[in-house]
Formats: sequence, structure tokens, C-alpha cells
Amino acid sequence: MSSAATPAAVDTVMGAVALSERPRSLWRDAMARLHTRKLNYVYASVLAIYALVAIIAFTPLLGKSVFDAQVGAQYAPPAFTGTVEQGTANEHSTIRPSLWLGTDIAGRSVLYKLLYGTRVALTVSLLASILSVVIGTVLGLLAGYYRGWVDALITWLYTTINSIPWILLMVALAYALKDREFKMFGQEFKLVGIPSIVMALGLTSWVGLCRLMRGEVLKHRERDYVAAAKAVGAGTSRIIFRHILPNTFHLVIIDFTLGIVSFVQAEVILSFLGLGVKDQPSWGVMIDDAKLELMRNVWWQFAGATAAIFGLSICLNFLGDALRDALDPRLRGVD
Amino acid sequence: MRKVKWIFFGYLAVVGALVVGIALSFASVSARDPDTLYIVYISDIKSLDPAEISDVPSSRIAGNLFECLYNYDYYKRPYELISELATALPEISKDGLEYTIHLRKGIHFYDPDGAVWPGKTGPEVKAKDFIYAWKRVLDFHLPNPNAAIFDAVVGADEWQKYTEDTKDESKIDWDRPIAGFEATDDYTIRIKLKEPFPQLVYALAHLPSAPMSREAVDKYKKKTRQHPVGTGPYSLSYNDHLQQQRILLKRNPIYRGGPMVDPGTPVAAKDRLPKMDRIQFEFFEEDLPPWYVFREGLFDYHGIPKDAYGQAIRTGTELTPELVKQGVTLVKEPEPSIYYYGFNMQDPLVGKNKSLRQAMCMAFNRDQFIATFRNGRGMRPVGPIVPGFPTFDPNLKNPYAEFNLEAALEKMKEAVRVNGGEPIPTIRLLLPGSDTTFRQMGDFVQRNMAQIGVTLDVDYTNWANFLEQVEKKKTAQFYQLGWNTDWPDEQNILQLFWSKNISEGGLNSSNYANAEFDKLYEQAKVMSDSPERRELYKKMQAIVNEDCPWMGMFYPMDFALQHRWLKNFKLVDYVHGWMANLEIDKELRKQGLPRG
Amino acid sequence: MQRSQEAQVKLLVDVRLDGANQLSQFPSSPTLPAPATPPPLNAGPPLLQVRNLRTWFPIKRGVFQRTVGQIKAVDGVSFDVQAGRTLGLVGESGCGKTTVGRTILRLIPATTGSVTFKGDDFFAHRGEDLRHLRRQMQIIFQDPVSSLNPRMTVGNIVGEPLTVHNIAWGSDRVDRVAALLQRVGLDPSYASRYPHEFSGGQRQRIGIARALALSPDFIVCDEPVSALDVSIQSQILNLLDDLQRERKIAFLFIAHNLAVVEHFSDEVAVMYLGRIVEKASRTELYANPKHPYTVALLSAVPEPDPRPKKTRIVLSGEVPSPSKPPTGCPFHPRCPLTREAAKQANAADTVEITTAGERVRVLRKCVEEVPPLEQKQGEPGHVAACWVTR
Amino acid sequence: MLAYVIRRILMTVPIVLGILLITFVLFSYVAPDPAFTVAGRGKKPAQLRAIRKEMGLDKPVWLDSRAKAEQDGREYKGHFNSQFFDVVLWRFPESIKYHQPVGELIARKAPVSLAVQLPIFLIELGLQLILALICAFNRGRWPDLVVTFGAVLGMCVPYLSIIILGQSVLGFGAGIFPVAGWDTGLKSVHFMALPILVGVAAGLGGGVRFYRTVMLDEVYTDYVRTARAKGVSRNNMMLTHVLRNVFIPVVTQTVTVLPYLLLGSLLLERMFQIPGLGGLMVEALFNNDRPILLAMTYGISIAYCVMLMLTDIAYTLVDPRVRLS
Repeated sequence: MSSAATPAAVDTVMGAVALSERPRSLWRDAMARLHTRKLNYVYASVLAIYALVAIIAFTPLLGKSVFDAQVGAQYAPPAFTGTVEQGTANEHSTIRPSLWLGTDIAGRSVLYKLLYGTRVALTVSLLASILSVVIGTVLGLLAGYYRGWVDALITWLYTTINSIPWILLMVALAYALKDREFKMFGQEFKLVGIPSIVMALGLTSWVGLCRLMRGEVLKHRERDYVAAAKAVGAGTSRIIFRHILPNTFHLVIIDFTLGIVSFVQAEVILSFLGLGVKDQPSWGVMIDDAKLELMRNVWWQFAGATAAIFGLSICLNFLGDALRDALDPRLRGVD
Repeated sequence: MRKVKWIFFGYLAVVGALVVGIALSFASVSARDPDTLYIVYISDIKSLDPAEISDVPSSRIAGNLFECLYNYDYYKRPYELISELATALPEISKDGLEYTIHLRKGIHFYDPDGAVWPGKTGPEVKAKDFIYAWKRVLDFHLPNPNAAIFDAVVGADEWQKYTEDTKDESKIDWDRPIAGFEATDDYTIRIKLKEPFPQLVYALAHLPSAPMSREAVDKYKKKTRQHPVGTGPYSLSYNDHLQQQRILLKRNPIYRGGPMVDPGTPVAAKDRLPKMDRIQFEFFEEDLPPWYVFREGLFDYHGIPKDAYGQAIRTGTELTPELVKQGVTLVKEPEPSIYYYGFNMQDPLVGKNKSLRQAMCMAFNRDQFIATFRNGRGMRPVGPIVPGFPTFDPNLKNPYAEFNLEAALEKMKEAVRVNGGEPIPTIRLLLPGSDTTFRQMGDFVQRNMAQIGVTLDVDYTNWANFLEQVEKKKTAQFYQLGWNTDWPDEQNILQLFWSKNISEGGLNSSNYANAEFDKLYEQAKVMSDSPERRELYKKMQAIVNEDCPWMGMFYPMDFALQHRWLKNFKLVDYVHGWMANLEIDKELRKQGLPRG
Repeated sequence: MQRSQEAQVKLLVDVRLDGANQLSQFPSSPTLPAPATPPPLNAGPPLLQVRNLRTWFPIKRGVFQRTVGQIKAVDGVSFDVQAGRTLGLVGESGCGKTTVGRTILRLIPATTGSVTFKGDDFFAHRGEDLRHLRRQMQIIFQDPVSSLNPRMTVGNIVGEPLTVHNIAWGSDRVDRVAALLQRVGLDPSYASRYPHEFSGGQRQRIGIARALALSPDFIVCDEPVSALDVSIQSQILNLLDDLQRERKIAFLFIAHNLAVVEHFSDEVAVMYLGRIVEKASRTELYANPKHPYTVALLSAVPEPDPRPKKTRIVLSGEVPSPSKPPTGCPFHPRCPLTREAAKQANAADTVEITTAGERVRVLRKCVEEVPPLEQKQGEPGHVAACWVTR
Repeated sequence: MLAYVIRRILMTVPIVLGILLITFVLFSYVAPDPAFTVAGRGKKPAQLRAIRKEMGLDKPVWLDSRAKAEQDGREYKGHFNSQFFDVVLWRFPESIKYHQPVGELIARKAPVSLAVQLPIFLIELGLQLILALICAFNRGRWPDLVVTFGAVLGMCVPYLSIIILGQSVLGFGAGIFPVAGWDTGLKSVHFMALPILVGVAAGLGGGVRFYRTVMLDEVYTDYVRTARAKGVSRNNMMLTHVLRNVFIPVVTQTVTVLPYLLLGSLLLERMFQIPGLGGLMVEALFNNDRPILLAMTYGISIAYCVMLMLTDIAYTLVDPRVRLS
């Protein structure tokens, strides 16, 4: 016990313990630790750029009319400049960002498609990550806190799901959910594109977090601060959400961050299997399309989409690592 | 303590050995065999049992293993019937109801495994073998799609009914006669029809009509589809298509040397078929890897993958300079097929609004479509009758097959009027795939239709789901489909508009019903080829063109790339067993691809 | 070893046989304030009445996880706590004393038994009622690290009871928290700090402030100082003592060390393997311990005076598992008294047992019958459970 | 011990039931009707009905009995309880496309997947351990940084991109490896080289990081410090101590990859034309081959459950202190 070693003199009534200038919550400590590595700011800014592009893609600035417009010849290779107003007297060459990454089969700008794809990638992975994290957290909390048959049921559920190889389950679910119509609350719903992918990814990926949460909650519910909260008459929901959840929340954050990476990658697999997004460009679809284009040595769409995924994944990975180091006390002191 | 370290090092040694083993395996890689033809297959095959075959990939392979009474000449265009197992074209009675066919003598079944007949050479092919095979085609229990070819035969329905009623397949009495099929002697078959069916002779050149040995089928039962026993120029040597990998065909040693040759007749060595000792088919599912393999010169020709039309070819029909340098040549042939977008005529919106259909047909820019997706490898369709057919007229005037935006907009006004003045609601286009090409095509049509104010909701699905919606539930509103003709006779395509073919799973998938068309169709159906019949066909096409149950996309053009060492390669339809004509210039192949 | 054991036993027997008051033998810690004059026991109805409390945990085994046995963590404990007084509860770790404290507060469900608080059956309440009653009973924990939520500020920790019971909000709450912090000797500005910024003693003060927030009448002090440095212990004990006098709070003071309890309790109960084996007023118990286990515990009290005055009694063997408590008197395998008594008793009244790999003779009665908690010689209310002592 | 083994076996039962339940619901209620795939075009309604009947699709009921099925004149097939018994008897339905019992298909294709995945796994693990050791030995110095950074880079490239790059650059471009394909028996070994290389490259990163963390955890434990204080040579100590303690995570990891050794990789097998289960799965997906999808989902999952169970039991037999509950 470290407190036992505290010099007695320090523990006076006046509390002369050397306290820092500002109160240090564990979150603040974590932020401070993140702050010490300046590279983290690089990752964060790149992520911010991705997010910004995704947000712009929701506006008409990068809407369907932009990525869908024909900007050049079929499969024009990347070029810095291009001719505008062809065939008119005003024909001249100028810098054309739309041609920087070449064009696709329909003469559309690969760069614009790529930028728009950020929206799809981030939407899919954020929503799927939220879905998976919410399910995992809630079930983990319930199982760990209530124990008994609730725990038995949830443990059974996740052991079962865990026994089905993830890729099989995800593919089966994506296949089954694709374009399905169902009735709920007297209304017809149709799962097209993003919702069905989000569900397939989210519903199959919560097990890891749930198991982790359950273990942590089991540990925390035996801690004295929970007993103290009970003793002062705090209700179950207060104990779970004010006490246990904040103490396990770092797991959620780490899982959320790393979840996004795996979902961006999973979207490529689903696109390959024809279960991906349609009607709008996504990185997975672009890589899938590239399989044919490479027969003609059209590499730009492939390279662009791969690079986009690479950039996003690497920032999230490094930031996720940094977050894990900063938040997970178990790993503290290792790095 | 120490043990752990040794386990680790031991394990590393195993890994090292593994890597070395794999590296060593490269030493023993054998080159391509000079007497084997190597063909890449990108689609999978379903069966090698002729009765079950309805897909082109399967019939291309099975066509080398079986022969029919008739075949088409490999080299001649338009297609010309030749007699293969028959001695001559059938003798047809005056009323067109009775066919008499004589068989070549001395042709034997060949059993490459020697499992049915230890000596491998089977019994002589006789009339009963044909009748047995035809009964199988009509067997309810076989998942066969070819029963329709014998619809006109007397007793065919009864036989089908009988097989359906016999719940236990093994209880079927194969000796039970069908009135329409009669073996007057071992070498003569008489076929009786309920009504004239002039296409019967084509049906007898169709692979499902190939003779089958009952002994072989009894021996292999359900596995018949993997153990073909036929009379063709090749025999199956190694079949691993279940592993999706390769099928090896070997020369049939008792083959008589050519389709038109009688057994025992000597054939000059240079004319003798098959030319190559072996054919190896290698199966791939993805397009990119086999393309690379072909580019390495390991396949002798490469039918350009159906989803990658035009990828290999720069524009139109011109090869990329790289390919030209390597001595690759392009082979092309128009296909007797059509691709179209079908309207569901039972749909309350598109089915009841002819003006809407006509407007949509005129708003569809086919030339641009063909240029974009087919690289010009297709023709703008003028009607359902496809190129190569006697009544095909490429200069036919069909206003609804031409892109005309003004006229389309004009028609749209009418369409809105028909719709009660309401704007046209969103129309759902169903596409049987979701890969790149389908997505891009969907986009294209969507944009075309948007020009006349029709909003399309494009729905991509898999083939099974597609069929379910189009043919079973009939819920599809607007969908993409194609038709490959079975024989060069217009009836084969016009049957898709006959109202009697509207049924669950029936051929008339657009559910088109037109009394006048039906009358003409039923009239022409029983006629033999004649100027009058051609006239009827033209009239029927005009009716369909006016009604627009289809929005034609294109008549496809078949393309393939071949290496310079491959000889006698032609793209064909209908013909079976044509691969026996292919030959390799061994010297050239040995030299490999020109570097540069 | 053998010889010293004998010497110890001799001492014990002397204690028993003479019955002499040897108070002077026991040390008193000079750092602690002199104990207040003991108030008369049994004055008025008790604030808290615990009767026959049992907390058993099932042991599950086998294929179907059947309950094959019970861990009798608390097995029939009864005592009273008077308002404003302190009952010290002492025993080795694992004897169930912490479980008693938590069971009384219903942090652990009781198996049987009753707890009457202010004449009201505490176990009968549910839901909102129970929540309301909890205001009057609080707990201070042993571990100052785990008992404070690391993600909450001190202000929130201390103020939580006020929020939960809807007592104070906003600035009122801030003021109350400040007052509480001040009362336990912490600067009110610490309210915005987090627990990990404080030392052990300070954290324990935070815990006390939290317990005080609802102005309870009864607090379970679950070894509140055992994790602390000795010098800090006295500060905390002084604080508790002050608070008791000031607010008339009753304490159930749990400790494994008789020294701590001595200066803090009005009455002391000694627990062994889930049972109370001896209970008496503070002065009586220290002056005249009856149960051999109490005697052994007393001998383990550290002496500030370096000159040895008494031999330390080392009990042989391990504390038996509460899942398989010994038959009869649970203390008999380790009891030096019964061995001594067996030497003097008839052979027929003794029995040989194996304990800690050693064969010893003990009284048959000790092995076969559970001794009742009965009045012993001395002050009225001095009860002990032993067949040998009088 | 026996009780533990029995309990562990019994614990598997509800999980197997759960797997069956999930797959049954997924394929009976959500997935599309496969009868059309069987039928192909131009089928008469009567024939379609017959096919649906044969596949047991005409009446999706939960519980069925042979007697009831006979009374209704339909086949006792495709219902939850009959499917359950199919699993117990390891009896699989027939594939729509291949007309073979799925069990036979799995038995034929699983070894192929294993033949590719096992070398991938072994080589990958070896490299991962070596690289992680390099990191642990040089913690914080440039070899550690380079390897860790490289590992993350490798993890961030989409698998499909790695495959395509491998095929076009190493296969077609450089001509070192065959692009894709397969052969019979040992002749296919050289076809495995590129898939193995690609598979190892794609999977390397995650493991390196994982084992590095595990090893670093070990390096700072007390006993390693004690051993070093005793004067055990640094390298020797690191190797022995670190390896011994990496042992359990390695075994645990191995257990989790077991099903993937059998299943193979969907993308890898499809792109390299490896006739394994992964390719079969993709094929079934494209063909709506319900019996394969269904049987593979539950077949592999149940096989995994059993493997997991056996591993757990083996653990306890080897080291009774380890009781995984």
C-alpha cells in the first residue's frame, strides 16, 4: 500500500500534501499523457481532415452531382492540368483538381469519388462502431452487475456468437439482411446499403467489448466504492452509470476507436462479396472495381482508395494505441 | 528453462523447413504440355449430363464428349445443319407430323473409366439409346430444363405425367413406350408429333438430345453428371470441377475421325479430328488472375470475361499496343442473343402505360450505352429477332429503338395523361448482380431516364433473388435480362412473348399478352420454313416493337483473344464438339511470347 | 518450540486459575487519548439489536453446480449497540467480522437473523423505505483507495449522499460539502480534486466525510485505520472519537487489533470463525479475558515498552476454513487451554486429534459440543463461549 | 477432474444449440428462397413445388416429427429439430450446386484450406515471435520503432489490396510466382507460395504488436529483474523467461485461429483460386446455395466449439491449476 509509506508529517490537518495547480482527473491525466507525444496531434489533425471531408460530402459541395459528373475521357490517367471548354474558342489548359487522380470508366473524377467515399466509410464505421459499443457496453454492464441468470444468458449469447467464426457470421448476416423488408411499428422498413451493412457489422462485433466489460464490472462491483454508494442509498442505475461505467469507460473508448479501423477494412470485404454499399462510391467498391481496371493497367482508382483507407487506418491505429496507453492503467509503465 | 528455448528453436526449424520446401517445389514445375490445349474457364459448369445442361459453359465441355443426330458446320455461316450420328436429314411426312431418321452404323459408346464396360469400348449406339435419352429429358425427377424441346411429341405429356406420379424415381419403368418415339429397327427412329413442329430438327442437333447408354446411367445413377459416357471426339480423363479447378479431356481412341465420317472410313491424318490429344480446362472465379495467366501465355485463348467486356481492348475493336506486340489477335463473331430491359406487363404502372414504355425506350441512348459498356462490341437492337436469323433486318425502322429525346418527352406527356395527370411515380429497376458493371449500368439507365423525368430506383440483387422476383413472385417492375437462342429459328425467341408462356417460372417473363400476336404465333408455330412464315414473323416483331414490352439494350458481339500459336479458332454458337478442330503450332508455343 | 508452548500454556492456565486482575500487564498506548469514563451499559433500549445473524455463502461443485456446502462466514451472531456508544468487534482476518458489518447494512444479504434498528426490523424494508433508512446507518471502509470512486471529485463523493437523498442541490450542496470537509480536517477547496491526489489518511477523512454527510446515528467502521500509518491512525481515531462525542453517533468498530479497540470501545466482542466467542465491557475484557482466543489476541497487542513483560502466545495451526469448521468448539484444534485441561482430566473425557501435523489430546467435550455463549465469572454481561473457562 | 470434464462437455451443449438457433433463424426467416436456384429457368410450378418440398422449404415450422411429416405428405427435413439431429449424426444436406452432401464437400475442401492456412499460421507466428523478440530486446531503440511502425503500416492496408498487389506485382509483373491456380496433390505446393506470402504479410502486424506488449509486460516483472540481478546473461534470460511466458498467450491465440485454419480466408481463396472452404463459402454466397451456407456456418462453428472444449480439457489435464470456467 503506497499510502502507508507516506511520511506522517505530510498528512496534517491542513493537508500540506503537494497538490498540483489544477485538479487532475484521470481523464485529464490521460490527455496530458497524450499531449506529451506531439505526433498524436498529427494523427488527430489528419483524422479531423477526414471528418471534415466527410461532413463536406453531406453538403452539395461534394454531392451526387459533383462525383457523378463526367469530367474527362474514360480512364484518363492522373494529370495535374486539363483542357477546359474543349472545342470552343476559349479552349485552354488549366489546373484541374478533378483530374489529379484520373477518371473512372464513366469519365468521373476518381478524386471526387474518393473524397465522397470518406462519407460512406466514416458513416458506416462510426454507426457500426456505435452500435457494437452500445450493445457490448450495455450487455457487459448487465451481465457483470446482475450476475445470476442475466449473466448466464448474456454469457451464453456471446459465447455462442463467439463460436461462429466472425467472418462467417458477418457475411451470413449481411447476406440475410441485404435488401430485406420488414415491418415494425406498423411501418415498412427496407434495409438498403448502409443500414444493412451497419447492422451486419455492429451486431456481430460487440462480443469482445462485452466480455471485457463484464470482467471489469465483476471486478468493480466488489470494490468498496460501490458498497459505499449502496450504503448511501444510491440506486442500481446510479451505481451502474455514475460509478461503474465511468470506471470502465476507457475500454469503451479504445474499443470504439479500434472498431472503426476494422469496420473500414470490413467494408472492403463486404464490397468484394457484393454485399457492400451501392448507388454511391465507397472505398471498398472502388477497390473491388479496380480488379477489372487493373487488366487495363488502370491503377489510380485502386491506389487512391487503398491510400485513403491506409491513411485513415493508420491514424486511428496510432491514436487508438496512444489512447490505450493513456487510459488503460494495466498497460501503464510498459511503454 | 532450457526446454522452452529448444521448443522455440525446434519450431523455428520446422518453419524454416517449410519455407525451403515451398521454395524447392518451384524446381519441379512442369511446363505446358505441347499436345494439350489449355483453356481458361471463368464461369463454373453445372453438369456434364446432357439432359441437364442448359448453360453455355457446361455445353461447351460436354459438347466434346457427346454427339447428336445433327450438328452445325463449324466453319460455315449462316449455320448449316450436318448429320452427325444420323446418315442424313430426316425424312418428313407431308403433314409434317412424322419424322424418320436413319443412324450411322458401327459407332460405339466409350467409357473412359472402364467401370461400365471393362474393355472401355461400349456397345454400338442404337435407336433405343436415343429414345432412352429423350425419355430422360422428359423425366420429371431430373432437374432438367430441356423438356420443352419435345413438347410437340405424341405421348410426351403422358410420360412426363407418369414420371411425376411415380414418386419413387427408381420405380420408373424405362421400357414404358412413348407413342411418339418409335424404333422401327436398331438403326431407324420414327418420331410422331401432335402438331407440326418444324424446329424439331434443330432440337435434334441440341446437346440434350444426345444418345445415352442406359447401362452407364444405371451404373452411375445420380453421378451421371460427373461420368459422361458418350461418343464424342474426346472423353473425360480427369474431372475435378467439383474442386472448381480443372477438367482434362483426352482423345476418344475409338472416335471415327470426324462428325460426317462413317466408322471404318479412312480419314487423312491432317483432317482427322480431334487435332489435339488433350484439352485442359482450368476454372477461375475472379477475372483478374486468369487474365494475368493468359498474358503469361499459359492459356491458348481467352474468352474475355463477361463482366470485363472491353477492358482488354482499348476502343471499339482495337487491341492495346501491348497485346498487339505479343502477337495476340482478336476473334469476333456476332452472337444470336439479345439483352434487354423487360417491363412487367402485369405491373399496374408500367404494364398499363404503353406511352410510358415507348417514351422510356426512346430516352435510352443505346449507342452511348454500347460504347461505354461494350466498347462498341454490340449492335443497337431493332427488335427481338437477333442477327444471323433469316428474317433479321439490320435496317429495320423502329422508332422506339432509337434515341430521340424530343419524341420521348412528347410521349411522356401522353404517359402522364394515361396516368391520370399524375406524375409518374418512381420505377424500380431490378438488376441481377451488384458488381461493378451492373452498378455502372444502373447509373447509366438512371441518368437516361432522369432526362424525361422518370425516376428509377435501381435495385441490385443476386441471380437467385432476381429470378424469384421476376419469375416466381412477378413483383419485378423493370428488370434486365437476356436471351440466348437455342437454334437459328425465330420461333425460339418469339415464344418469349406468347401469352401461354406466362406462368410461374414460365419463359414469358415480361408477362406480355397480345391476342393478335398470339394468333399469328400459333399460326406460324406449326409451319415449316417458308416465305409465308417469315412474313408472319416480321408481323409479330412489328407488334412487339409497337408495344414495347422490352427496352432492347444490344445484340452482343462475342469476342476472344488468342495467342498466335492457336489455329482454326472461331467463335461459334449452337455447334457442339467444335474444340476438336483446334490445333496448336507447337513450335510457336515453345518460343513463347515475343518480348518487347 | 515444544518447551515454549508449554510455558505459554502455563501462563494461560495461571490466568484462568487465579482469575487475578492483571491489568497492569497490558499496555496502553501513550499516543492515544485517555479513554472516557465508561458509560453504564444497557442504559435504555439499544439503538441496534442484532440477533442470531447468519451469512452463509453456498459452495457449488460438480457437473450441475449443486450446492454442496456452505461457507459459514457469519454463524449466529447477536449483539446490541447503544446509541452514542461503540462496540468493538475484533478477530483475525477471515473470521467474518467484516461480513457482519456489511450484512447489518444489507450490503450482503443475510441468510437468517434479524437486525432491529431503533426498534424497527431493518431487514423488513424494501425499496424507497430502505433507501430512507440507509440515511441513518453508514460505513467507513478499510481501504481508502478502493472505497473512493477514482473518477469522481471529492466534492461529488462527499456530496453524493446529499444528491441521492435529495437533501441539497447546487450551492447548498457545495456549502454542506465544504462544511463536512472542514469538519474532517480537509481544506474545502479540495472538493474539486480527485481521490488519487491525496494521501491515505486524507482519503480516509474523505470517506468519513461521506459517511457523515447524512448525519447518521450509526456507523460501521470497518477497520478504518488498519491500512494507515501508525501516526496517522491516531489522528483518524481522534477524529472519530471527537465526532462521536459531538454527534452522538454509535459505532460498530471492526478491527483485528485489540489495541485499537481498547481506547475506542465501550464494549468489545471477539469473533472467531463466524461466531462471537467473548463479549464484555472494555475494561472487563482487557482486565479479565476469559476465552483462550481472547487471551492469545491480547498477547499479540504490540507493546510500546521494549522491555518484555509477557510471553507472546503463538497459536498453533492455521485458521480453519469456514467452509469446514471444526466440530464442537471451533477453536479446539488450536486451543492451548483444552490441551492443558486434558492433561488433568480423565482419559475417558479426552480424545486425541491431529492438528497441524501434531497429535494432541483435548477434552472430548470441546470436540463434540458447541459451547454456548454464557455468563462467566466477573462483571455482569461478560459472556464467553468456552467449556474450560469459568 | 472428471466432473470438470463432464461439466465442460455439458457446457458446450447450450452453445451448440445457440449456434443452431441463430443459423436456423437467419436462414429460415431472413435469407431468400433458394428453390429457384435449384430449378433454374423454365420450371413448371409443379416442379418448383416439388423442389421446395424436397428441400423442406414448404413449411418452416420449429418442431416437427417424422410421423407428422408423413401424415402431411412432406419430407421430414429442414426443421429445427431435424436439423439438430442432422448435426448430432453429422449428417448434412446436399448442396444445390454441387449435388453432393455438404459434409463431403467440407471434408474435401477443408484439407486444402488447411494446407494453405497452416503454413501461413506457422510462418506468421514464427516471424511474429522473432520480430516481437527483437522489439523487446531493443525496447525504445530504432529496431523496435521500425518494427512496430512497420507492423502498424502492414495492418492498415486492406487485405484485398495486398492480394491484388501481390498478384500483379510478384505474380504477373515479376513472374516469380504463379499468379493463381491449383493442382492435384503435391503439385500444388508451388501455387501455395504466393498466397502464403500474401497471407503472412497481411496478418503479421497485429501479432507483432500483441506479442511485443505481452513480452514487455514480462520483461518488467519482478522475477525477471531478480534473474538479471542474479547475473543470468541478458539475452539468455530474456529468451527463456520471455518465451516461457509468451507460451500461454500463444496457445490462447492458436485456439482462436483454429476455425480459420479450416475455413481459410474468403478473399485469399477466391482471388488465388484455392479450392478451399473459404472459396466455397463465397461461391455459395453468390449462388444462394443455402445448404452450404447453413451447414458451413453451423458445421464449422460446432467443430470450433468442440475443439475449444478439447483444448480446455487438455489444458486442465496438463496443468490442473488452470481451470477455465
